[in-house]
Amino acid sequence: MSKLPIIAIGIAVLALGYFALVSDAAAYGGSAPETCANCHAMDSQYENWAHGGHAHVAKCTDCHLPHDNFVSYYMEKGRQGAKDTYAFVTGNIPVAIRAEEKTKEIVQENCIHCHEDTVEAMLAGAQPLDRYCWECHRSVAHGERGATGAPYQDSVLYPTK
Amino acid sequence: YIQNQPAEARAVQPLVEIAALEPDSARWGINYPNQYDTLMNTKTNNVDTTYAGSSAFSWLERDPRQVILFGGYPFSKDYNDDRGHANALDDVRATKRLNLDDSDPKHTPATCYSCKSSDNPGLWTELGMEAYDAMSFNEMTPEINNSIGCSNCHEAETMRLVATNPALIEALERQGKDWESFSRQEMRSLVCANCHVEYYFKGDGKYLTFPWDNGTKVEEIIAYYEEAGFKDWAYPETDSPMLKAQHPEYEFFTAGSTHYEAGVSCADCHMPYVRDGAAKYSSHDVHSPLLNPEESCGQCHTDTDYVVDRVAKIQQQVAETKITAEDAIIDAMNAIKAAVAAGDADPALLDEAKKLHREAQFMWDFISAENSTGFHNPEYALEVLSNSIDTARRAQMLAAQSVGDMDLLATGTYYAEPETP
Amino acid sequence: YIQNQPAEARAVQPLVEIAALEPDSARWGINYPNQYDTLMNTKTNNVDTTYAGSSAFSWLERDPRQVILFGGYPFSKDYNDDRGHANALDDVRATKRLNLDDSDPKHTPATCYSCKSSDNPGLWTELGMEAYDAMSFNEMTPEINNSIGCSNCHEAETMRLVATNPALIEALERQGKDWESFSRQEMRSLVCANCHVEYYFKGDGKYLTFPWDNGTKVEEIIAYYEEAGFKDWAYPETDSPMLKAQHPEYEFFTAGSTHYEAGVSCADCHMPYVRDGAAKYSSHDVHSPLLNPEESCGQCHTDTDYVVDRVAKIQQQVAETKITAEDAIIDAMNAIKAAVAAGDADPALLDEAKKLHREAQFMWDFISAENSTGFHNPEYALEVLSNSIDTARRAQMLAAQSVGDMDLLATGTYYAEPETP
Ligand code: HEC
Ligand code: HEC
Ligand code: HEC
Ligand code: HEC
Ligand code: HEC
Ligand code: HEC
Ligand code: HEC
Ligand code: HEC
Ligand code: HEC
Ligand code: HEC
Ligand code: HEC
Ligand code: HEC
Ligand code: HEC
Ligand code: HEC
Ligand SMILES: [Ca+2]
Ligand SMILES: [Ca+2]
Repeated sequence: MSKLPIIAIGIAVLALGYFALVSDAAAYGGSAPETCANCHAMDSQYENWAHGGHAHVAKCTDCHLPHDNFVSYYMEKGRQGAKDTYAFVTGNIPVAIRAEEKTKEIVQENCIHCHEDTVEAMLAGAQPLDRYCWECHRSVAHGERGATGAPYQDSVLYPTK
Repeated sequence: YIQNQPAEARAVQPLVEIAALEPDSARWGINYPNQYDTLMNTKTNNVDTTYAGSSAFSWLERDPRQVILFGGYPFSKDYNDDRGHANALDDVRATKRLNLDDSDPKHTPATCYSCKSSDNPGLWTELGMEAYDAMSFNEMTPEINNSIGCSNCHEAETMRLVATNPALIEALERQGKDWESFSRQEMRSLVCANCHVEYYFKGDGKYLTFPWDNGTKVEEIIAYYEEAGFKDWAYPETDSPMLKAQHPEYEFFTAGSTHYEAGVSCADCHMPYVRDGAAKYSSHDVHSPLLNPEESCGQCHTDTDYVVDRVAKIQQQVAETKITAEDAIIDAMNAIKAAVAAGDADPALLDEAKKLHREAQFMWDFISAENSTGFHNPEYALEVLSNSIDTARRAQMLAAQSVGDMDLLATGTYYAEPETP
Repeated sequence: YIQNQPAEARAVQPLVEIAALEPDSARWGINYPNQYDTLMNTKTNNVDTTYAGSSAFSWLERDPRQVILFGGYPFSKDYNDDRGHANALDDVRATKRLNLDDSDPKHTPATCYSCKSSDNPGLWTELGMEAYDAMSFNEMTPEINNSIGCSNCHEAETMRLVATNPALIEALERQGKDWESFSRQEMRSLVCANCHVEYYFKGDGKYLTFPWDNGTKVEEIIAYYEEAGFKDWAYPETDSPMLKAQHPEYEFFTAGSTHYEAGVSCADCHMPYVRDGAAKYSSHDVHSPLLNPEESCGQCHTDTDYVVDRVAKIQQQVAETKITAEDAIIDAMNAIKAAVAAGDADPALLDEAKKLHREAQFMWDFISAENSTGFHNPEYALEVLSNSIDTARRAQMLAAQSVGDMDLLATGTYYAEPETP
């Protein structure tokens, strides 16, 4: 009874170590956007971000991870990383990847964090702001039509005339 | 990661305290100069777009069919395009639709001021809307000194958006709705519904009423008027019980339009954020978004040329279909006139023809009086116009049947298509 | 896996060489198994949507008005919804619209195979389309062994998209257009125009022709047929020179629709990219996007529930307006029948009535035979239906005038509204 958790932890540590070794895990602790793009599942988000207005000012982690303190940053990074990795390894990749509610809330916090000056009048309303910034700013994050499932060259609409 | 500044440093400090229901926008403007200045711009705006814009051009000149369609009603005398909010008071006082002879039982009531002035919220609180509406326009004139302003949309203490028109509050109540429970995004359209809605004057007290008890779709409003036995006027020579539709922007936009279903509000397009230095605020210079599509549509649609072209295309389709409906209604009206003149019409058939004329014209007018030439809800505009056309033609056929006269089936093209600048 | 793979490893190496115009898709499938497998799925698809989907349900049962509207024409006997591409050959052979009696001058020509088989590009090159179309359906049958396949859309050597149907190439040429100059995105719609277009059989040689010389809008096509003096059939009892519209998806979609103007192609919605492990490829399982909106619409719209709801709303508006038009056309048709039966009609008025009946019905059919129930171009659908309604009512009135009989002005509601599953 008392040894079971220790064995389990031991196995987990070993498995993780091996996993870390084969997967170049150190990179996943950092914040380089290229790391996210390692997963072809993230290709289109990466490409659309790279062509978007924020590429030179905000990395994936600037928007997608909380920045209120060190602990919540890494807690969330771990949670998301585990979720993404699990989905990827099991091949359980949804047809169209969509941000969860939680993800959206984190991102919204980050938009406001950087743009607080600009949006103070919006936030000062007597009623709470009940919409996401990108309901209007549809192109800021991931290209012309927001995030898309298509490869970049096919998601930017070709001129017809 | 770019560091931001502490929020406290930037919070806006009100300079003066604004009394509840303060009618003078200039006082509010001390605290909120950007909003005030942009509201004042609506005074001098004068640029036109293809189908609308800010000058007071005459609809009766542009499309003389409307003189026929509104025959016998003040709208056949004077009917102009709307201008910016700061002109509302001047324009209501100047229109030839007013009847300022208080000895005439049909004189214009004070109710006509309801949507034109920031004095109203105070007056309604003081007098109650019943007493307000029982007065004549003339009697009310001295009380009204300001055009539309802050108090029509905002609560002074909190600056939140509020329903200020009792007719709106009551219409919502009758539908079992409480505007206080509306979200902020919903309020960004609901404040416009204080005024940009279909209304009528109920009973002898000319009590301002929105005909929404059955719902806000066109057929639900027609059913409401039918049950209430209401008519705006009787068409001369035929005595058809006519209805006039007036600026049903809110009803039309919320009838399942693309943008409404996507969560877009009136303010998103007509009061886009603009910048003053770093901070952005809502432009209170409300006018056609086609005059500033980059600001208005641009944040949601990066290709503004594309969306502006779409508006042009949709408006052209709606404008042309409107003319098809107008010709059909005039045909019907002529047939009914001839049937009445004949003197020996079958009364059941003739009454049915008049009823269909009333309905066909209200359906057309719902789209015509709505100020976006269909853009606020393109599919609905065209669906309603199709029904209007079919109904008008059926009215014409019934009129012919009522007297057995084939000549009543004549069809015409009245005037050339309106020219657009 | 997690480690990124070198890009070269993803490039496809052709395994076999494919002969030019190879009719057998299975051979192409050796090189491109994903595309082949998904094309084969179209064989067994059977799920329906509210207004369409992949089963061959009968339109005549769903909306019996169409039995009346197509009276005297094979479409009144057998008219089903379309199925997936792999069934094209089975379905054309099974339809009761065929007349396989080669001794009858009205027997079905080989032309009916034109859009059903990947054998055609080879046969057209070999025989020429004139000789092909001069044969009877029966005579051609032994030559045709494959349903729609790779050679209908691709050039084997380069895999690029190509116009394969000579009728398309010639119609574009007459408009002064050369498909070879089209961009890739344009080709992603143009390949569908090999088949999803309005067509007719020109002259005794039954030469497959697209009526696009005046343009591809509905009124331009009507004008073309008028100039050509063409009719598909004569309506029984009235002898009206009728036209049948057939799947004008390409014309309708490109008539200034929101999506077309935004640069969206047929393949964007009907052949979305799907994932197979690391590879993304175009799904060749072409069917209603409402069966896989996440894949199809989700490429561009993040809120798929919203867009699917919009489709439902638009289709309902169009379906209801279609019924209004159908009732009006049947009223007109009944009036014309009665006028003809009377025997003493004014010929000029009666002919004009027939002409308007022809036009009203073609306008309605253009929207009805188009397979998206209006979604491909909602405003245009409703604009055309409005005109159809007005035209049908004017036809009815003229018919009544031609014999001076008021009874011909009767209006009816034929059958209940069609039920949708
Ligand atoms: C400027 C802020 C910002 C940056 C930088 C950013 N994102 Fe996003 N991301 C967003 C927003 C906003 C959404 C939500 C979009 C929506 O809900 O429509 C989102 C959504 C997503 C989604 C879900 C797809 C979807 O449409 O909901 C993924 C996956 C994603 N981002 C990955 C990335 C990756 C990988 C990077 C770096 C290459 C990145 N993001 C950089 C703001 C950002
Ligand atoms: C191991 C491969 C892999 C890596 C590396 C990866 N992702 Fe993902 N990601 C996925 C998969 C698979 C999904 C789909 C999971 C789902 O939605 O259920 C996903 C989903 C997402 C989502 C949408 C779901 C949600 O949680 O809201 C976001 C946002 C996202 N990833 C951001 C990122 C960012 C930012 C990075 C880099 C820091 C990153 N991803 C790195 C594979 C990966
Ligand atoms: C890491 C800080 C940071 C975050 C997080 C961030 N931004 Fe920005 N954003 C900037 C900076 C810096 C600029 C100015 C860029 C420039 O001038 O090129 C900018 C520019 C913009 C602009 C104007 C340029 C454009 O692309 O239209 C908008 C709008 C905007 N941001 C909205 C957003 C929204 C919405 C979010 C959240 C989804 C967000 N930002 C998240 C730092 C950030
Ligand atoms: C998606 C953007 C959008 C929304 C939302 C919207 N409008 Fe409009 N509105 C327009 C456009 C575009 C026009 C056409 C202007 C023209 O023809 O010049 C217009 C025209 C108008 C006009 C006539 C303007 C003139 O120049 O005379 C009025 C009044 C109006 N809208 C009020 C409203 C109200 C009230 C609401 C909400 C119930 C609303 N609008 C919602 C875009 C919008
Ligand atoms: C207190 C009543 C009232 C309220 C509230 C109101 N309006 Fe108006 N609006 C009017 C009147 C009256 C006019 C016409 C004034 C004139 O022609 O002199 C008008 C005119 C307009 C015009 C035409 C301007 C032009 O230049 O042609 C637009 C656009 C408009 N309103 C949009 C809105 C929107 C959007 C809202 C809500 C954010 C709103 N209105 C709220 C009463 C109101
Ligand atoms: C429920 C609110 C409401 C009431 C009540 C109302 N109006 Fe208006 N009025 C508006 C709005 C909104 C507009 C701008 C939209 C338009 O012109 O269609 C307007 C525009 C006008 C205009 C300028 C455009 C034109 O038609 O020439 C005049 C003049 C006018 N109203 C007069 C009157 C008169 C007279 C009455 C009383 C019979 C009246 N109004 C009652 C809301 C109202
Ligand atoms: C026609 C209706 C209307 C009138 C009149 C009006 N406002 Fe507003 N106002 C709005 C709307 C809608 C918003 C957006 C509120 C939101 O997003 O919650 C707004 C927002 C504001 C805000 C919040 C900051 C911003 O710019 O978004 C201030 C402050 C404000 N108005 C002040 C005023 C003042 C001062 C006046 C008179 C000079 C005035 N308003 C007149 C409709 C109106
Ligand atoms: C109702 C639509 C709407 C919403 C919601 C919205 N914005 Fe904006 N925003 C705008 C418009 C319109 C502008 C353009 C102002 C200008 O440039 O004149 C703008 C401007 C900005 C800018 C300045 C861009 C520049 O060119 O410098 C930033 C930054 C920004 N918004 C951030 C945000 C953030 C963060 C949020 C969420 C808290 C947000 N916005 C929500 C409509 C919106
Ligand atoms: C707050 C965001 C927002 C604003 C502001 C906005 N739109 Fe839209 N618009 C949308 C959304 C969401 C859709 C639905 C399609 C989609 O999901 O992309 C849409 C759809 C459209 C369409 C396609 C619908 C059709 O019937 O063809 C047109 C055209 C359009 N918008 C024009 C405009 C114009 C013109 C303006 C400015 C007057 C405007 N929009 C302002 C968000 C917005
Ligand atoms: C913007 C997306 C979109 C585009 C672009 C598009 N379609 Fe469609 N198509 C649809 C939708 C949605 C339906 C309705 C399906 C339903 O009712 O189940 C449909 C229906 C159809 C159908 C009937 C499907 C069935 O289930 O029977 C055919 C055939 C078709 N489209 C062909 C085309 C052709 C050919 C083109 C190009 C000329 C085209 N489509 C362009 C979305 C699209
Ligand atoms: C070679 C002729 C041909 C070409 C090329 C062609 N189609 Fe078809 N298509 C047909 C025929 C024939 C049918 C009906 C088959 C049947 O009912 O058996 C059909 C059926 C369909 C259906 C209905 C499927 C269902 O399950 O109901 C859709 C959707 C469709 N086509 C879309 C397209 C699109 C999109 C393209 C271009 C990318 C295209 N087609 C190219 C001939 C063609
Ligand atoms: C220009 C190309 C073309 C020609 C020529 C053509 N078809 Fe089709 N056919 C199609 C397309 C595309 C569809 C799928 C769309 C639809 O059913 O509306 C189809 C569908 C069909 C279907 C299945 C649906 C139904 O209507 O029951 C049958 C059967 C059919 N065609 C028979 C024929 C016959 C018989 C002829 C000759 C009179 C013919 N086709 C000529 C393109 C063509
Ligand atoms: C109905 C028309 C049609 C038919 C039939 C068809 N294709 Fe395609 N195919 C397309 C279109 C459209 C594309 C997208 C081309 C582009 O984006 O440039 C495509 C793309 C492809 C591609 C490029 C990679 C990709 O998936 O986007 C390959 C390989 C391919 N098809 C193979 C085949 C094979 C093999 C067959 C027969 C089994 C076939 N096609 C039948 C229309 C068709
Ligand atoms: C390749 C990109 C793309 C694809 C795929 C796509 N759309 Fe769109 N859609 C657009 C664009 C661009 C607009 C124009 C409005 C805008 O700019 O947001 C639009 C507008 C719309 C609108 C508003 C127009 C209206 O008439 O109300 C609806 C609804 C819509 N799309 C539904 C769909 C559906 C359903 C599908 C899938 C069957 C689909 N779309 C596939 C790009 C696309
Ligand atoms: Ca105006
Ligand atoms: Ca089908």
